[in-house]
Amino acid sequence: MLDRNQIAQRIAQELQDGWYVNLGIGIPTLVANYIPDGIHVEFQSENGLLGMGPFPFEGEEDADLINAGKQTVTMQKGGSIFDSSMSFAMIRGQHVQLTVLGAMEVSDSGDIANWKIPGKMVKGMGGAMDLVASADNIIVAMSHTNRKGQSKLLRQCSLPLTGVKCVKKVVTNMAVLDITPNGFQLLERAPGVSVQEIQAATEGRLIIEGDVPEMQF
Amino acid sequence: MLDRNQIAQRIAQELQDGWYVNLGIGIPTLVANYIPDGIHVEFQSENGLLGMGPFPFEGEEDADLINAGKQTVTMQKGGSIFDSSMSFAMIRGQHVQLTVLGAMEVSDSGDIANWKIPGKMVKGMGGAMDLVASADNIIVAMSHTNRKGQSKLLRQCSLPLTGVKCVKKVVTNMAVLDITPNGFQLLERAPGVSVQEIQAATEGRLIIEGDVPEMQF
Amino acid sequence: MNKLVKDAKEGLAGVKDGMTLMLGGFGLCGIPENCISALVEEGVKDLTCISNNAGVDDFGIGLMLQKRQVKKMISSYVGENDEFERQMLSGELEVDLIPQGSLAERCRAGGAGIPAFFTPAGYGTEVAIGKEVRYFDGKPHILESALHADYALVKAWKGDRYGNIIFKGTARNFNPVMAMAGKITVVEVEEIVEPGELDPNFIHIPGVFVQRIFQGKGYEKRIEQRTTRPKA
Amino acid sequence: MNKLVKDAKEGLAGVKDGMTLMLGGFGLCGIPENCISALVEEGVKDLTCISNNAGVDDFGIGLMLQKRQVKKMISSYVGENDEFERQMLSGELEVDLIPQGSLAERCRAGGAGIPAFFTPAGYGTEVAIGKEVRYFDGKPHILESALHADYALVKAWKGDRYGNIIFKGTARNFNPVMAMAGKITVVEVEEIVEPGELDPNFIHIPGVFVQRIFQGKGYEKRIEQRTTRPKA
Repeated sequence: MLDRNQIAQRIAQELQDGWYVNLGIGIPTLVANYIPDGIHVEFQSENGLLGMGPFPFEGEEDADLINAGKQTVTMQKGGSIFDSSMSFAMIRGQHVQLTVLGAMEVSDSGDIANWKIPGKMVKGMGGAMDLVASADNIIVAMSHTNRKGQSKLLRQCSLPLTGVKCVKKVVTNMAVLDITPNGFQLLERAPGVSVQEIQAATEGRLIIEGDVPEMQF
Repeated sequence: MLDRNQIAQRIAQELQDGWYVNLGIGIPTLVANYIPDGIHVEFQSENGLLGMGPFPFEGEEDADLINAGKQTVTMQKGGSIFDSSMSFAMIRGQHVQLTVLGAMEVSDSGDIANWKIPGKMVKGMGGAMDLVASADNIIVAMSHTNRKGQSKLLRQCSLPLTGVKCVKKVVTNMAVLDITPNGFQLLERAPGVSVQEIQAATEGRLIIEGDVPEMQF
Repeated sequence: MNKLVKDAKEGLAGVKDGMTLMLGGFGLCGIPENCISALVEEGVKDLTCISNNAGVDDFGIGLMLQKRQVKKMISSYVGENDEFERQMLSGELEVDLIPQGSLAERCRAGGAGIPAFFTPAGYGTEVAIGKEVRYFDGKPHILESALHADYALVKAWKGDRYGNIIFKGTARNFNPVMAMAGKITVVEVEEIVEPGELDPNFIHIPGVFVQRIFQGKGYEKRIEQRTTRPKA
Repeated sequence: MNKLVKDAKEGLAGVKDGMTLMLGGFGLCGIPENCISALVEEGVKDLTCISNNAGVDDFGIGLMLQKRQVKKMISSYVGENDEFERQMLSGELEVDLIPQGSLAERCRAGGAGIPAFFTPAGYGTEVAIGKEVRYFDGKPHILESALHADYALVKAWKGDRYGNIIFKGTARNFNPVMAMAGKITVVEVEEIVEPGELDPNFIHIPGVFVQRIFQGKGYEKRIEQRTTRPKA
């Protein structure tokens, strides 16, 4: 089973040179730590920042420079600042090549639920609905099962949806899967995890074709 | 009868301190020469300029600073530059208090025709349709009759419309008129012009109440 | 052309119970601190507040929530606020949650005279309930409407008495679109400059959108999530 | 991240007969002079050109009209061009006239993923023919759709190899919204600067919208209406 950092590391292998990328809160944020050599990507933060850099050195925090998680950040050379409508013009207009975000549930047709649990305090969707409805390329980073051991890769989402038929790929602690018209296509297994284990942890339709290789790091 | 400059001068009396104003090509442009003492207004040019100043001194023309008539202009202190979508956000969003423009015909319900004559080369409406559809306060500056002596203040426009029920006031070489639900209300006469002459030159419904004063300059 | 007022109190003259306000800011970054303090002091209530977030318990809009001044919040994300949660769960506070991009675009639309537009965001979710759906290029979109406010409370970096303003860093966020959408837009800045000092090519929001402007004071600029890395 | 190309020819690689192009500029102010020259040289034809104006007989898009490269113009105002008039009246050239504000907003919408929006402009005129009408707040509006282009040809003042650009004076006009709306956006600038030289707070169009950028040369910047006043 992968840990959070390994999930991020595997997702980072998907990055292509010259891409603009929006990373959600949680595991997705860690992707920035594993950019492959020779690949240059720019990070977009939906609160109005392109070319986001690492956290500032202690004592150099700027209250006027934060990311979408409200954390103090820095800017890279060649970055830019803009207002919220321009930020979502980029997102909605599909100028950002990749969005990585977490999820509570993903269905085998690409639906995603990640903002609301009935009966619990609802904090809001933030920019997630715009991101999933707009991006051409959405990768979900999450654990394969929830704390009760139940699958998060479902035939149909049980929680209120964030977006419909939008997720393209899921990277979990157990597997890499594409969303296809016929369900989750199993592409890679986490080191030491068997196809049978993945099958058992996947409630949605799972397509297994030929030998499924282990992930390479 | 007023000349072009006097029409402009009469319209300038309508200006109020602090207004943002868009002036069309022709007579409206001349309004800028007659701003009353103690009144400060800002001129918006729809190609992307607020705080438009007079023409530049000879030799100081800047190809990158023109007005909507493509003439070289200058900027006032406190002016600003913006793109075309922002410019029409101002106009459509009713942040510009007054639009003055010319017309070929105005109807007594406030319709305006000023962009197209069937059978003649059509140059286009430019920003006129946005301006008339958006502004709360539209004054038309024009001659009362055309070259053939026919009234330009009509019951209904005969030419293709630029906008519907939008003109609030008309200032011609003969009169100042408000558009009311019942037609053109005659407010003022040009010096030496009689109510009878105005009536004869007005094809649309004309409301004459009490004594109609002469314009004061 | 002098839009300069003395302070937040003068800037907010005319704000009444039951009005709709827009408040700029993302989290605590770029919020109109002086205006919020003045609202709390004045005690105006039953407000509808349009703001991406609702502050924290003891700062930002949280201060207004503590005094029960807010009837309804229109936001995209409202975490990090216990009193907010209490009022919401008890039904004292009405909450309308809107996707962040739709919120920004609806404010801009309000300022730009666009009454409604189609967006893909929220299709197939509860956000779309009761909204018109239409397909463009085979993709479903929902119709969203413009937002307006009686007052827009905006925090900028510098501005002049014509109302021209510029922002700094990500404190820009929702401030420009809200400045466009207010019937009365009140701007607080860190520094008032003379007309002409701001380069006309680089003014973020032209003065035409602004009705009142004042120099704020005592900015706390609280940081919500102080994240750093050690010096190498 | 290097979007720098050598010149207009390299910038326009892939432009084919029958494509839709957007060209920035208002009159002759802020037009992509180098790109237009390269298009004329390459001889690509049957183009649909979205541009507020169509140049004059011997400059700007007028040069392309002379070589019969344009099948259709989508503009708000097309005067000052005899050859244009001749082609239009003879039916060689198709012309779609659009209110200037709708043209700008339709370009922005194309770039911003808004497929359609309501505007009051053109209601009750021939512009509204065949378009949906809807009332908001008692006022009639028509539904306008987004514009897109295979290539957007943009003239900016300065830019860096990330594609960040800034504009000067009223040469800005339609350039920013068209930069947003191009599938491939090609920018010509008067000066290429190093990344970081442009203040990130004051970049007009972030590089994310730009695919190719080059330093133009030999700018004529012709003035259409030279108006002056005598020195006092």
